[in-house]
Amino acid sequence: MKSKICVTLDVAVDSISDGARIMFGGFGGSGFPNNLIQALVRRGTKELTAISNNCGTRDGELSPLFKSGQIRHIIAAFPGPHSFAFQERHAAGEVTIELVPQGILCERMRAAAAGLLGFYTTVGVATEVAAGKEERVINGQRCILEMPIHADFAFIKADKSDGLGNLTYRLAARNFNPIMAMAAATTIAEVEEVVPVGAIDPEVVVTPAIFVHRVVVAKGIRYV
Amino acid sequence: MKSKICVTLDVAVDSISDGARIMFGGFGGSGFPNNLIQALVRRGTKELTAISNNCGTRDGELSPLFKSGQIRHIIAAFPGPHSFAFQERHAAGEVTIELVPQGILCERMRAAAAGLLGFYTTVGVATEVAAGKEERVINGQRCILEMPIHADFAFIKADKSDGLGNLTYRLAARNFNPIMAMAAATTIAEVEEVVPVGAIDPEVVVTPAIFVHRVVVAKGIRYV
Amino acid sequence: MSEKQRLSRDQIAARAARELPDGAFVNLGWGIPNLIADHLPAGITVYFHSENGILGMGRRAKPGEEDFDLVDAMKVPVTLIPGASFFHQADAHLMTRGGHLDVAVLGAFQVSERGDLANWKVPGAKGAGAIGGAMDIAAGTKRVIVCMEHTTRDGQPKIVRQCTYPLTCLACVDTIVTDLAVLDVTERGLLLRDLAPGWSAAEVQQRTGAPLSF
Amino acid sequence: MSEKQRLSRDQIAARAARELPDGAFVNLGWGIPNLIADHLPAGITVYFHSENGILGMGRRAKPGEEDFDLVDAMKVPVTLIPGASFFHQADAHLMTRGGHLDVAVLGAFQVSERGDLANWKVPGAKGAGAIGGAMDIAAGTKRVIVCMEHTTRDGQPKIVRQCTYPLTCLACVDTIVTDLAVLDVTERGLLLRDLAPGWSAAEVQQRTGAPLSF
Repeated sequence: MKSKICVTLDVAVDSISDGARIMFGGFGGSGFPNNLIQALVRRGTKELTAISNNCGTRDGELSPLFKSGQIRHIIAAFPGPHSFAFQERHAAGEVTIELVPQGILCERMRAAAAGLLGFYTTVGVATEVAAGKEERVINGQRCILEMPIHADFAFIKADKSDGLGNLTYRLAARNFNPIMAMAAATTIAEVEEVVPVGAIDPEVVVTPAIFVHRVVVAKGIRYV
Repeated sequence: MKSKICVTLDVAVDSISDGARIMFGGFGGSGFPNNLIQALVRRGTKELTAISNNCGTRDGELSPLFKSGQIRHIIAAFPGPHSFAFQERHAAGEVTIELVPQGILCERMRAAAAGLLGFYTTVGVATEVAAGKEERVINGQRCILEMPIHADFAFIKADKSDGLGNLTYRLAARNFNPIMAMAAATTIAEVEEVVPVGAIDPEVVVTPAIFVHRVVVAKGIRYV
Repeated sequence: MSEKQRLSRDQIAARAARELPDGAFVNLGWGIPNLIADHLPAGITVYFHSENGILGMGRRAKPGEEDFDLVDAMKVPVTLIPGASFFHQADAHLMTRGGHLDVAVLGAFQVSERGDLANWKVPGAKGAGAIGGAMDIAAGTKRVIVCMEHTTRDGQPKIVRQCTYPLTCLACVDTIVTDLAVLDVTERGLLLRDLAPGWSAAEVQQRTGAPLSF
Repeated sequence: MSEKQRLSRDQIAARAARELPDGAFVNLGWGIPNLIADHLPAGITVYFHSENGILGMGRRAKPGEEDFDLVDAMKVPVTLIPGASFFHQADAHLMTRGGHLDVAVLGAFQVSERGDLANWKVPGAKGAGAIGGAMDIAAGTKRVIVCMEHTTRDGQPKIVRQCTYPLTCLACVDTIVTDLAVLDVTERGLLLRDLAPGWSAAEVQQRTGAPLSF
């Protein structure tokens, strides 16, 4: 049985091709796979579609991938006030964005994870978000049809992994990571520590190993 | 702040009226709220709609409510080979059933919990389950529209509760219980033990207190 | 003639805090709402929710006790109160959209007399805009309270018959707490429920873009 | 002339077990599939999934070690292997429907040459029927293997051009393991991949209700 543990960050991202769709976990400075992002900058993969809550901080999170021009399109809920690298590329027309309400972003990823083909929600009705979407009335409520968001890869940040890829998270660093792990075809987790198989209580596993395909140990980097 | 802890099982079910829709947790003999079911038999509430994976064992789980004639309609995935009380009432035309694929049963309850108005799935296409449901093709795949399942109450079985209603479960007794707790308007949990607020690690809470409205301590009863 | 004294941002937050029932599960948005946690009346416990997957946030972390894996939706390090829990972002929004939160307090650019909310984008502003969790929270929460100044800096009413700013959600606002008044959105329009000290109903009506009942 | 020896139920299970790759996540259905866990080839680790929220089930519990909160989907007390995890039923079926399981092995009444599966209801039978998790598992799993006897007790083929029993799922079966043969469902119809000892392709074709290629 092939081990999921990668010896380096560069090995962890070595199969990512130009044009890939990649989910990136993290929220509020916590739970971002910053080491994997740096490895992807080194790899230089282009024409990426990114799916993430926001579009980077001044220097960190997704910003290096915008600076390097590797991201072509992003699906996000809240670009963020200091996402200058994104803002510049976006203003120049080099990057396009689909802005999605945050809960709907989660739900569309979960729909992909759960094999659903679409769902109806009242969120976004009569707003710019509804543009171009099918609208109907169900039980007297106006609602719009939202489609799943699939991805080739998820880059996530967890706290501990066992040798099989069962994951736990630290405090609110959990955020988008478990949902993205479930939604993507291939999930790559950077973790603080790998523990022996059996060392994580089956009742406290947050992301079961079935959702995790590669694991690499790297000390978390944090950007303000 | 009103306490959620009920002094008796009878108090825990005292607001349930005739015609109520009630979800009942449990699977494979584990995680059934058997004490609450007995309290509901004592209360005698009639014309119930039950939502549960199966329809009772020879003597336990939902069977007492079928024997007493309190359930009028049930939504279930797998009635079960020993659900004789149900089978008798059903054959006599006194109980109707909607049979739902098990994962779709979960997903329809989750849709109710998450405020979604419906979702498309390939599950059940071209089967008896699709009868009367809207069908369409999305991305070349035939799919049907499934609607949320709401309930007035969920009867669930957990292991520990803190004084606020944060819950943990034992092993595979988790099953349907967390989903039903999220889906119902009022969730009533029977638990083995109530521990002080703060005694459950926030990272290992499975059902956050926001989903739990009443808690009652009762030693689990199990039926083969 | 100079304007009369209006409530400060902290005073607006304190007034809004009095709307929160004991034991409530509450989400606080950007701006004035984020000040509310510091103004809870004594003896009241509120379980604050954050979109990144926290229930039961306590006060902000003091210098030296920050843990940057324990931050609120504004990226501010916080603490927990006993009975807190963590969950993932999809469950956090199952709570918002699914109607599990008792109250959300949000900031706003405009609110219409029917409770339409505009709070995510200024018309004509550069950039992509920023929705965040507001649309899910506004659409789903049982009771939505808006906290804002009653008028814009140049004196234009922010409470209007019809929003001209890009909408966040239709008919979602239940109560508006401003530096001048507390208004409820009812089936018969806006009801003036409370006044800031020294202000009359007529004066508030004058600064409101929709008719008020009293 | 008496029929030749067919594989026993345990032998069918053992043959199907050889189809499971090392490290696979696998769901086993009622009937013959449920015997597979006892017939895994040496050196192979498989993570068995149960709809009630378990990954990593091990062997059945021995008398005295049963924990009735640790049961499989057939209500049988089981054990765990290292690396197991628990989750709720909706996440268990997110795994089935969402295509996360590598293999599901299911029982069947009928399978069509296009891989349509009928395994939940006998036509004309009394009662409500029993779907359980089969429809989600069949619809979503990457590879679906059916284990069954090749013919009914009265010798009718269970592998047919078109199912006459109520359907579970269209075009979901990839491989059929029976007491006579192993067949793959391909774009060009059924392909005979393996034969039980002593059986010829012609004999298997004779007992099959749809054309086989070799």
